[in-house]
Amino acid sequence: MQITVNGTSETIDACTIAEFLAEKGLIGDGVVVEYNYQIVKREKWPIVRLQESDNLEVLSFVGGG
Amino acid sequence: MQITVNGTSETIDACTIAEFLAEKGLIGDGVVVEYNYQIVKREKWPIVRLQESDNLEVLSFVGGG
Amino acid sequence: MQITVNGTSETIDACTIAEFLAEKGLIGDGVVVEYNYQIVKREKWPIVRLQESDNLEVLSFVGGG
Amino acid sequence: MQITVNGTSETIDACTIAEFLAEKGLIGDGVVVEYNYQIVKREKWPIVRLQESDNLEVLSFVGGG
Amino acid sequence: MQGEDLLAIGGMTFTNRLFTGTGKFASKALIPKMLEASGSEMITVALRRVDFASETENILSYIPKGVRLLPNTSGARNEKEAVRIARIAREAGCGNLIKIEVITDMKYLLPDNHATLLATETLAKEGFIVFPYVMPDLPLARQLEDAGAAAVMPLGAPIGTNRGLETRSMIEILIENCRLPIIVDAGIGRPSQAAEAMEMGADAVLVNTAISSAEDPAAMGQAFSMAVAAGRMAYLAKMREESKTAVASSPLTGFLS
Amino acid sequence: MQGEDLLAIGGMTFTNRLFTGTGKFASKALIPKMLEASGSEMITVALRRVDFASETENILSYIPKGVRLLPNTSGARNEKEAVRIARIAREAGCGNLIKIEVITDMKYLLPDNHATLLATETLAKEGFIVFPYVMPDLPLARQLEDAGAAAVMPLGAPIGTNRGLETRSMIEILIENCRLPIIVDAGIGRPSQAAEAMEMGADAVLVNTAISSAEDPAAMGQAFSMAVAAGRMAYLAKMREESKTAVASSPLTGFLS
Amino acid sequence: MQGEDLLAIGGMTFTNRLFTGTGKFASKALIPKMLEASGSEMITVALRRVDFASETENILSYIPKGVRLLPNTSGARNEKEAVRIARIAREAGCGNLIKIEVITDMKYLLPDNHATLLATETLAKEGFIVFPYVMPDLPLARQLEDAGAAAVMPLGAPIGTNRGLETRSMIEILIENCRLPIIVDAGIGRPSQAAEAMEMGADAVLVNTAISSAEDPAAMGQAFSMAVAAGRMAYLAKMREESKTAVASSPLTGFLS
Amino acid sequence: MQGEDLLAIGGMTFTNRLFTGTGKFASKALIPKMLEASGSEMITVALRRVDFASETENILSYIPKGVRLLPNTSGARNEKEAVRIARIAREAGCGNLIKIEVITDMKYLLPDNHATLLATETLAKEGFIVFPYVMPDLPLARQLEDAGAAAVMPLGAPIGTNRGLETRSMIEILIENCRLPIIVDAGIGRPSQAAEAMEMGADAVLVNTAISSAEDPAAMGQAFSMAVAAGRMAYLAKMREESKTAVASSPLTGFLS
Repeated sequence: MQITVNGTSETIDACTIAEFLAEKGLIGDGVVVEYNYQIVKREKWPIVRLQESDNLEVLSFVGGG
Repeated sequence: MQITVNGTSETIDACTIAEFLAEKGLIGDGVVVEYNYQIVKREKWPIVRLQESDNLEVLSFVGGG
Repeated sequence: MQITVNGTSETIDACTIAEFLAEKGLIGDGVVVEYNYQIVKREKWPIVRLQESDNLEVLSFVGGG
Repeated sequence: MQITVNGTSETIDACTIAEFLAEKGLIGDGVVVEYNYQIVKREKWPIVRLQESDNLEVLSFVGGG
Repeated sequence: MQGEDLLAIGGMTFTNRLFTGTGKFASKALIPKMLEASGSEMITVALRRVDFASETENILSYIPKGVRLLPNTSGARNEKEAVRIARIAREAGCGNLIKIEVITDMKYLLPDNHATLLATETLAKEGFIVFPYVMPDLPLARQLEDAGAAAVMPLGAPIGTNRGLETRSMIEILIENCRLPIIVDAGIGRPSQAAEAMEMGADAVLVNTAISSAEDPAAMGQAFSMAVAAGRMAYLAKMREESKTAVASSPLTGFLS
Repeated sequence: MQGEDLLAIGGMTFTNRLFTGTGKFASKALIPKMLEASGSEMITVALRRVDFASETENILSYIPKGVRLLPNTSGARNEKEAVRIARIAREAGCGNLIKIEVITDMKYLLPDNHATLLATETLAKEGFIVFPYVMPDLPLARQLEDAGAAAVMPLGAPIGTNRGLETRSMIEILIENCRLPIIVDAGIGRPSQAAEAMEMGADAVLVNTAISSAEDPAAMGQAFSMAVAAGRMAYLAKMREESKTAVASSPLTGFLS
Repeated sequence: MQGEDLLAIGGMTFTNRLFTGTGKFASKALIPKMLEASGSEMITVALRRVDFASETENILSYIPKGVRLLPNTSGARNEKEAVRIARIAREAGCGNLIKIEVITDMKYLLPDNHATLLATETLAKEGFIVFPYVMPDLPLARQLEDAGAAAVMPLGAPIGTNRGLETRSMIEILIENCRLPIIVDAGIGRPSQAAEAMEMGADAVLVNTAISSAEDPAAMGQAFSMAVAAGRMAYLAKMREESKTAVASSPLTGFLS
Repeated sequence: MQGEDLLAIGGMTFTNRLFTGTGKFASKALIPKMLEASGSEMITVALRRVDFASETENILSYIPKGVRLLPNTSGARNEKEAVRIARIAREAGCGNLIKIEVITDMKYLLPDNHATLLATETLAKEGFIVFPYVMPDLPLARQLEDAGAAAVMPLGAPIGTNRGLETRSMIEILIENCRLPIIVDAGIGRPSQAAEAMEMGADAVLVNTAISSAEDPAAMGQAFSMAVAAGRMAYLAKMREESKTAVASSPLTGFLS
C-alpha cells in the first residue's frame, strides 16, 4: 500500500496511525499528526486505519524564535 | 438649476462648461475639468451643457512633493 | 578688627575660630576651616585666635557630581 | 673616515656633501641635507667638506597625509 | 508597587516583559536554565515535520509548566500556510496563542506584511490570540488593530543579526500611535538595545538568537531580563530630555580666593 | 559566581559598578533612598564656601556609612586650585579619594586635560587615590597611568546633557588600550546608555544628573544599577558579533506540502 | 565618460539624479530658478480643486519645457482615489508619469503600502509609468516589481521632517535586492544625507521640503544636486571599507636620530 | 557671488575648501590628476630619510605650481622632533606652512595634544603658519589660539579608518566656540561625511586616504570636492531644523468627493 508521509511516497503494510508511528519508533509524545489535511487527536490514533493514497503529516515542536 | 461644483451645491443658470468657467474668472489654462466623473477635454468645454444635478470637479495643478 | 572671610572683608571682635563660627550659627558639623591657607582641624578651633588681616575660608560639603 | 649617515655608520673617502650625494646617485632635486643638526642649503653643498664623526641626515619629501 | 506594572495582552498578564525563543540553543538542556535565570514568562516554539531518520526530541518537555508557549508559523510562505500551521499548533494542544511569521525572502527573512494581515484576520476570528511579526509600518499596524491582533511585533533588525534598533524611528511612531501593545521582535543583539526599546515605551521585547547563541545563555538571559526591567523602570520614572549645552551637577559659584 | 566579579580600584573593591553623585537632588532626603535602591557603593560630593546667610546643610549626613565618599574638585580652574581643594577635602576627614575636575569653559564644562594630568601627578605623590575626569584621549590616558592615577574617567558627553556615549569610539580605544579601570562619567542620560558602556567593556559608570533630576530618583537609580549590572553580565557572557544578513532562529527546512 | 552614467527609468533617461518637488516655495517664481541652479530634470506637482475665491495660479507655467512633470496622487486615501487622480492628471495632458501617494495618517503622512501596490497594478496595466511612494519593505518592493512599477520610492523619514536616512538599513536591503531603480524620497533634509543615499547605491533622490523651505532655495537646490552627483561619483569610484584601527597615510618608518 | 566665499587662513585665501594629501597613491602620477579633478588648493607632504638603496622620487615634482604645500611633521614623537622637522621643511624651501603631527601610539595614531600645543607655541613664534592636528578638545583649542595657531585640525576618526565623524559632537563644540578656522582632518571616508562636516560649519576638510586608496582617485577627489562645496553651500543657504512629525509638501486639503 502506497501513502505519502511528510511529502515522500512510502510503501507500508496496512495498519493504524498508532501502529505506523510505533514502527517508526515514535512514542508520540510531542508529536502532531495531520491525516488528509485534518488533525487527528492522539486518542484517535489507534482507531484510524491508513488507506491507499493517504496523506500523512507527522510533525513535532522544535526550537524556534 | 442646481449642480455640485467641487463638492459644494451651487445654483446656476443654464450654460456650457466654458461659460461656467468664464463666469468664475477662469481662463482655463492649467485647469482640468471632470464632468460626472469623466474628464472633459478643453476642446469640448464650449459644447458640453450643464444639466440639473450634474457633478463638476474643476481642478488645477498646484505645488506638491 | 578686619579679617577676610570667604573672600569678603569683615569687621569682628577678637575671638577664636570656634567662637566666630558659633556667632555665625555654625555648629561646625561638616564644616571645614582653612585659616591663612592651612587647614585647621576641629579640635584646634577653640585654641586658634583670629588676628587682624587673617584670611579665613569656611567650607562645607555640598551636592556635586 | 667614519661618518653617520641617516643613523647608520658608514666609511667614506674625504669629500664634500655634493660629492657624497653624487656618489650615492642623488642629483639632489628635492633632497634636504642636515649636517651636524644644521640645515645646509643646496648652494653650500659643494663647499662643505665632511669630517670624521660627522652626522649627516639626507632627507626628501615623500607622500604623506 | 512593582507588582502593579503588569503587561496585559489578550487576556493574559505578564510581570516580566522579556519574551524569549527556543531556537539555536547548543543544547536544549540550556532552555530551562535560561528560563529560570531570566524569569521570562513566554517563549516561542516552531513546528516541523518529524525526521524519522533521527531521534525526535520534544522541545516542549524542556519548558517548565508556568511558562506560556507561543508557537510561531515559521516556514509559512503565505497566509494560507500560516493559517494551517496555526491550526495544527492549536490542535496539538498548545493553546490558542500564535505568532504569525510569513516569510518569502530567505536572505533577510523579512515578513510579508499584507499576508500577515490576512492571516491575522482569519485567525483572530477563529479565536486565536494573534501576535503578528511585521515590518514596522503604522498604516499596517492600524489595520492589524482592526483585524483583531493582540499585539504588534515589529522587527528591530533582520532576524539573528544582532544589529539592534535599526528601525528605531518607525517603531517610535508605532508606540506613539497604536493602541495595541508593541513588542519589539528580531534583531536585538545586546541588553542595552532591549533597554532602549523599553525606554522608548515599547511594552515588551522578544529575544532569541542573542540569548541562545551567547557563550553563556543563562547569564545572557538574565542580563536581558534585567536590562528590560531597567528600561521599563526608567520609562516609568520619567527621564529628562537631552540638553545641547552642559548643565552643572556641582555648583559653579565662585570658590576659593 | 557573581560575587567574584569584583571591581578593584586603588586598593578598594566594589561589587556594584554604578557610581553616583549628590548634585541636583530636589531634596537631599532623596539621596539615601536612591543609594538604597541602587546599591551604589561610591558617591561624589563637592566642597563650597559656606553661605552664612542661609542654613548650612551637611550633605555628608545624608550618606549612609558603608558608601564611599568621592569628593570632587569642582570649581577648580587650574591644577593648583584642584590640588588645594583636594587637600582641604582630605583634611576634612573625607579620606584620600579625589575626583579631579578642572574646568575653564562654563558652557560645555569640558575638562582641561593637561591641567588634570599635572594635578594627578602631584596628588598621587601625596598618597591620594586619584580619579581624573577627562576628555577621552588615549595619549593623555597613558600619561595618567604613568602619573599614578587610580582610574580614568572619560566623559561620554558634556555634564548634564543626557546625550549618552557621544564619544563612544574614543572611549572604546581607551578600554582596549589602557591598563587602568575606565569609568565613564558625565553625559549618560539613560540606563540603556550605561548598559552599552558596560557591554563595551567599561569598568564602571558614574551617573548623577540623570538620576537626581528624574521624576523618581530612587527608581531611576535602581534602573541604572540594573542596567549597569546587565551590561556587565552581557560583557562577561560574551555577545555575538553583528551579522549583515539574517540568521534564522526557526528552522527553514521545507515544511508542509 | 560622465555622460555615460545615465539613469534609465520607464523608457526615459536622466543625467541628473536629483528629482525635485514644487511644494512649499515661498514664491513660485523661485521654482524655475531652483531648477536652473540644480539642473533637476524631473519635478513633482499635485492636483487640487480650484478655489474660486482666490486667483488660480498655474504651477505648470513655472516649469521650463525640458523638465519632466511627475504628478502625484497626494490627497488619495485609498487605491481607488489614487487611480482616479492619476487618470485625471493624464487626461490633463501631463503625460503618463505618476507618483502614487496613498496616505491615511495625517501626523506622519506614512504611505499605505498595500493600497499603493493595488493602485500600481491598475495603473501600470493602463500604460502609466508608475513611481510608488512606499515604506521601505523588501517583500512589498518585489510585489511592486511584479505589478509593473517603474521604480520604487522608499521614504528616508516622514515627509518634511529633514531627519534623513532613518530607514537606512531597510533601504540598503532594497538596493541590494531589487531590480528596479530605487529613488529615496521624503525626509532628506541635508545634502550630506542625499550624498549618503547615493553612496549606498540608490539610483536617485527626490527632495522637496529641504530645498523649497531653505532660506535660499536656488542655492540649496544646487547644493543638493552637487551632493547627489558627488555621492554617485564616489559610488562609481569605489570607496574603501572602514577599518577598525588606523592606517597611516604618512610613512611610519624611523625618522631622525 | 560664489567667488566671495573665500576661506582665509594665515594670510592665504582659498576658494576650494577641500585639502588633500599625497600619501598612499598607487602611483604618484595620479596626484596631479587628482589635483586637477578636485581643484584642491593645498596638499600635504611628509619628510623622510632617503633610502639610498632605492631610487628617490621627488614627490614635489608631482605637485603643480599653484597648489600650496603643507609639510607635516609625521614621524615626530614629541614636540622637539616636531619642531626640528618643521625647521627642516622650511629650510628645504617649502615655505612656512607646517602641519604638526605628534604621534606616539602606533595602533590608532592619535595625536598628543599637549606636545602639539608646545610645538605650536615654538613654531608660531618662529613665524610658521601652524596647522596643529589634534584630538577635538575645546580647552586645548583655546590654548592653541593663544599659542598662535592658524587653524585647528581636529580628527573625525583615527587616520585612514574611513569611519567619518565619530567625534562629531566634540567638533561641533569647537566650531561653535573657536575663533580659528576648523579643518576636519583624518578619518573622513566618504564624500557625504565631508559634506556633513561642512554643513555643521567646519571651514574646510582634509582628506587623504579615502581619495588616494579609491579605485579611481581622480574621480574620488572630484567627488569629495563637490561634496565639500555642496555642504558649504547648504550651510550658507541655511537649512531648516529637523521636525519630529511630518510636514506635508503637497496640500492636504480635502480632495475629490
